[in-house]
Order: sequence, then C-alpha cells, then structure tokens
Amino acid sequence: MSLVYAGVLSHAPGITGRAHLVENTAKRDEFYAALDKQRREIQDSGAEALIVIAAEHFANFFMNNMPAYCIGIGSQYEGPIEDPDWLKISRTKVPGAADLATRLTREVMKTVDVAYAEEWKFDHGIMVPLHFLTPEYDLPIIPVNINCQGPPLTPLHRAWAFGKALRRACDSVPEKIAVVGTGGISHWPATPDSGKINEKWDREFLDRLMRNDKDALLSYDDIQTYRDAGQGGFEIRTFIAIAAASGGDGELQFYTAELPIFAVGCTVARFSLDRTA
Amino acid sequence: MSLVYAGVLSHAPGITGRAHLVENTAKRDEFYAALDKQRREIQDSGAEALIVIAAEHFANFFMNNMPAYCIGIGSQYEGPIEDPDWLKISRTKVPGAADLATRLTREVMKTVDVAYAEEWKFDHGIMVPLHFLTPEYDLPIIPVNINCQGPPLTPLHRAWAFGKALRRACDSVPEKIAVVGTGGISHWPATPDSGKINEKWDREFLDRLMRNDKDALLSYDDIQTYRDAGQGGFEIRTFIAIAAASGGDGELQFYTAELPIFAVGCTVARFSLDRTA
Amino acid sequence: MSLYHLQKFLYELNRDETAQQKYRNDLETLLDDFDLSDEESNALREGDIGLLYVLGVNGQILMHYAAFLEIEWFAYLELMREGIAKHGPVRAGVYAMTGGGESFTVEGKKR
Amino acid sequence: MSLYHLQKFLYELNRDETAQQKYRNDLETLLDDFDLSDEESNALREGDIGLLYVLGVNGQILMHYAAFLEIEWFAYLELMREGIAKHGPVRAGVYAMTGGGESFTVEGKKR
Ligand SMILES: [Fe+3]
Ligand SMILES: [Fe+3]
Repeated sequence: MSLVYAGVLSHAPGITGRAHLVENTAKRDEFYAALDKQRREIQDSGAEALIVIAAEHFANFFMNNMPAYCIGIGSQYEGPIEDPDWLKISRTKVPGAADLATRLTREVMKTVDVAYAEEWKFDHGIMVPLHFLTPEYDLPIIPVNINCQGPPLTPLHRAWAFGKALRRACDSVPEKIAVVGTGGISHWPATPDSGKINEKWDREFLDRLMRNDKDALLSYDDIQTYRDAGQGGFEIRTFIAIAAASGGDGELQFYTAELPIFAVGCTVARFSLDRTA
Repeated sequence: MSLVYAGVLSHAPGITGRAHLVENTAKRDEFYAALDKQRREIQDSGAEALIVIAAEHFANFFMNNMPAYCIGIGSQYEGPIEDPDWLKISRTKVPGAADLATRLTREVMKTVDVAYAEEWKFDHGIMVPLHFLTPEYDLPIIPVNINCQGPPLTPLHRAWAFGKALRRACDSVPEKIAVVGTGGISHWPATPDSGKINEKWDREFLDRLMRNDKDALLSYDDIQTYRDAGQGGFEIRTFIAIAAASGGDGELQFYTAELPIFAVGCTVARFSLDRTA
Repeated sequence: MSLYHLQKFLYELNRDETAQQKYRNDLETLLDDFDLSDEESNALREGDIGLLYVLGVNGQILMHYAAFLEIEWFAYLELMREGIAKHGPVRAGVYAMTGGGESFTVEGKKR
Repeated sequence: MSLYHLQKFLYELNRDETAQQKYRNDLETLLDDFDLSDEESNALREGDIGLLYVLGVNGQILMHYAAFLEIEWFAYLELMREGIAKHGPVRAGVYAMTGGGESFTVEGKKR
C-alpha cells in the first residue's frame, strides 16, 4: 500500500490574506496549530509526494475547455497566481513529480477520464494549503482539480469514482504518497454574502464525511447545496474524493464557524486508510 | 430513438488542400461522390443537429490542459483555424447547438467524464467533413474531441464507453441527431512518411469495424498501432466511438488506398442503429 | 453568451501579466480582442465592480480584478452590494438567484 | 521538458493572429515569453523545419508553421528529411522512434 496519508483542509484565501484583520486571534491560532499538526503528520508518514485535490477558481481552467478533473504532470509549477500582497504568500516555484504523476494518470484513466496538464499556475486553492503543509516548498506536488466552479459540474458520484481510481493508482506505484483534499464546506466566497457560514449544514456534512458514509455523501443535490451552502458548497467534491480514496473513517481535528473573516468554516481532518479500499 | 444517423469519414487536410495536385482524379471524384451521398443520407435522416466526433490536432487542446474528450457547448464556432489558402476552405462561422449540447453533456457526464468548451476554432479535422456534409454550414454542429494526439491518450475501451454514453444521451432528448466520427486509419500525417498507407492493416480494421466486433476493436495496442499504422492510427478512437454509439453493423461505402497524396486511406461508411444499443 | 466573453476578458487579465500591462497602457486594444457589449466594455473601462457583479461575473474572477484595481476587501464587498442596489439582482451566471447580501463579519461591520 | 515550451510556442502561433503579427514584427519579444533553449530559439528565428522536426515537434503543429512560412507541401516533407540527414533521428516526442521517410506519392516523386 503506497498511499500513506489522507486528509482534508480548508483553502480560502482569507486564511492567509486576511489573517491580520482577525479579531478572534486565539481561534485563528488554534486553527493554524491544527494545520501545523497536519504538516507534521504528513512529514511523519514518510510521503515522497503530496497530491493536492483542489477546487481551483478560474486560474487555469475556464469554460473554453473545462475538464471534469485535471492532473498536473509537470516538473515544476508556480504560484500564487493572485497578487502576492493580496494573498500574503510570496510568489515561488513549486516542485512537481512529472514521472510519478504520469504513471498515476495512466492508471486513473483506465476507469476515470482525466485531463492532464504540464503547466499550472497555482491559485489560493493550492497555495494556501502548501503554505501550511510544506512551507519550504520542498515536497514534490501533484496538483489535481475537480470542476466545482463552472456548471455543468462534475457529478458527486464521479468525484467518488475519481477518489477510488486515484487510490488504486497510488497503490500501484512504489512511492509513498500523501493526499489532501482542499475545499470549503458551506460558504459564499467573494460575493456580498462573504462570511456567511451555515454551521448546521457544515456539521451534518462533516458527520457524514467522518463516518465515510458513501450513500449519505452522494445524496446531496446541487440545487439544494447552492441554496443551503452557497456556491462554495460545490467544493464538497474534493472532500468526497478523499473519503473515497481513503476508504476509512475520518477524525475531525478542527472545525470552527467563528472565523467568518476567512469566509469559510475552517476545517482540518485526517482519515484512516482502509487496505481493502 | 433520437439518434437518426451514424457514420464515419476521413478528414485529412489534403482531401481539400491538395485536391488540385491529384493525378488519379477519377478515384478522387469517386471519393467525393461517396461523401456527397453521405451528405444526402444525413439530410434524409431529418437530423436537426450533427455531432462530429473528431481527433483534432493541437488547434484547441494542448498539453497545458488535455482532456480525454471535450464536447462543444457554444452557440457559434469558427473555422478553419488553418490558413484558408492552404486548406482550400474559406474561413466561416458555423452554428452550434448550445442548449442541446449542454443537455447531452450533462447526461454523458453521468458515466463518462467529459470536458466542455464554449468556444472552439475548428481545424481540418472538423472543417473537411463539414465542407462535404453541410457545405452551406446551415446545420447546427456539436463538436466533440477525443485525445488521439498527446499521450497519455484516451484508452480505447473508454472511447467505446464514451460512444455508449453519447448514444444514451442522444436517446434521452427529443431532437433528431446525426453523428459522424472522423479520423484516419493507418497514416503518418505531416511527417516525412506522409502518404504511406498500410492497406492490409486498414482493411483488417475496417472489417472489425463493419462487424462492430467490440472485443476485436478494443484489442489494438498503441505501441503496435504506432508501428503498423503510424501516429495517425491513434485516430481509430473516433471510429470506435461511432461503432459503440450505433450498436449496429457497418456498411463500407468507400475505401481506397490509391490517393496517397491525401495521406490517408480514404473512407466513408454508415452504420445501422440498434435500438437496444 | 456575452457573459462568457466578459468573464474571459477578466480570466485572461487575472492570469497574464502582458494583458495586465495592456490594461494599463492600451485598454482599447485589449477590449477589441473580446466580443463585448457597450455596457460590458464601459464597466471594464470604469472598473465598475457593482455592475460587473450584476452582469453575472463570478466572484472568484471578480475579486482578483478588484485586487488588481487595489480595492480593499471590505470595499469590494460593499461595491457589489451597491451594484445590486443600483442595478437590481444578478442577471446571469451562477449567482443569478442571489439577493443583496449583508456583512457577516465583526471586522467588516466596523468599517 | 523544453519540447513542451517549443511546441507551446508554435501552438500559440498557429492559433493566434496577434502572435503571428508579433512573429513578423517583434520576434525577440515573442521568444522571450517562452522558456526555450538557444537551439530552439534559433530554429524558430531561422524557420528551420528540419531541426524542429528532429527536436520532436509534432507534425500536426509543424505543418501549419510551414504553411505560415509559405513553404510548399512537398518542400515541407523534404525539409524534414534533410533535417534527419543532417541532425540524426528525432530526439523526443511521439516520433522519437521514427526513421528517415521517403516519398510515397507519385505527385511528390515528380518534384
Ligand atoms: Fe475555493
Ligand atoms: Fe487527423
């Protein structure tokens, strides 16, 4: 078994970009500590590469060619694409894992039809997680995108199928691999409703996620999700893919709705890895 | 049943672009007559839209975001992207079918993970077929691409799955739809070997295709195909998708290896439509 | 499908430094490359965040344009609210069903 | 992965009229936008079809560059053959395993 770590975390740009505006600094620092713990867990897993399943935001993928998923097979990436002063993350190069990513892509393609990309400008959806999980940018990254932005969106059951295919692919290679899914739960990012959080909806989703209850996770409907959880709620696809890849129970390590300035319910969790996934 | 026509045809740019160089004009005109017959068959089918499953050639899709398949959901397209004097096809606008294409895409996405695109610059892979099949450009077109160019390529069995999904989607809408697959069989396009044709390999492939023998069609291996049929041989994916979509036997209406100036074995065929596909 | 071209303009601007230079130095030429209505072109000439939001531009695209125009975060949110007050509800795109919005942060309410 | 950037240059050139104008009027600035080796940049400066083919550029990309340079079809095929004769077999890309090629058409053999 070569998947050695699976987890999820939030990626909203405010987490770094508006850190200085936060009033509840104690809660903010508690969140940052949970992210740092996640960093150490990934390090301790011995992972040689980190797959980041993200929901990017029209940085690389637009409606002129919007794939259901894309895997990065480049040898190097750059980010953030956003103004570094706005995101409060310096522009940097990030190492890729071209050969490994290509092998994984070929295996995934047997059951799930992914696009691939040899270049990628990381937006906050990947850079915010990397800022906390590999702050020296010394761990090879394999970026993955699931279309959570431009309808027709990737159906939830296909995001699950993708997670299963990715797990099968990881288990077919000798390298030790960590994977994180990064999205939001309920949120209304970059709209006048920015900061709104439906904590009840979030906790119900997280309960289903931690139980890894496939049927309950796949029973969400996009129209209801939009109504109750905003456009940001479409990003549950990344968390669902991780549940599928892990095949095990989740452990919710951190959640708060008390940092609305970050425009999302801030989440950190890890999953046990079921060998029979 | 709303799929009303399924067929295949060749698309090599020489078919129009080098027409004036041909010595064997009798054979060329016989080919053109077969294409004109295909035009009439599509017209007689009552089709309200034409899906063109093509293998485009780095005109819209590059290794910065190469989807396994893409469906065009735009309301208008333009083409050819190539120099009109080179292709001998004037630059024109082509009507799309935005609403229908979006409905088909949503249905296909239930089982096959397609990218979608709201704009598309048609290259010869679509323009050469349209030049013969809808010379007035008055039939709404839904372009589809299968990645036959940049490895990792779409696996053959997934091209088959795509054809099945597309058939299911067509049968779920009220509109009458025609579909053509356009590729090459053995050929070495745009290389020093341009004009080479492996007629034996072609005839064996066409025999499998006309019998709609799924196992035989999916038993090709890319390394052998490259060796025996050139890079152009990778384009059999478009013909295989049509066999899957039709579910019926094929009728080979025209084939010749005697026009190597067109750099492909020129092919025209239609398929019966199995209602239980 | 004009919203497509309007968003494409901002998508390109957000990711391409050459387009950013052109926006600053030769905006009219840049606008000519896109199939835009007069209302859309004017909104881009004036950096009218409120109107662009009402026209349906996705916030994930719009917030980076606002950052590019050096509009502060809470001012960005307020401009969208003003746009709705002035022009009515969002007309197209993913947000077509949304309403006015309010400030959900203690930090924003103080401004 | 330099072949990626070399092919990207030609991909952009093939599909973008602005890039085509820039190629004609301001080639050096256009070249600066891409991460190319000296050998690659020079091949593009000189329109060296043979070398580009040997470097691994896909024919589906290369033939349109040749058309853009107004190189006639049979001359294009011959330039690739000369490239292989001069520089050796194709070094990368899909064609890395191909050999020299020959003329397969009666029309081409007469030239
Ligand atoms: Fe997000
Ligand atoms: Fe082709």
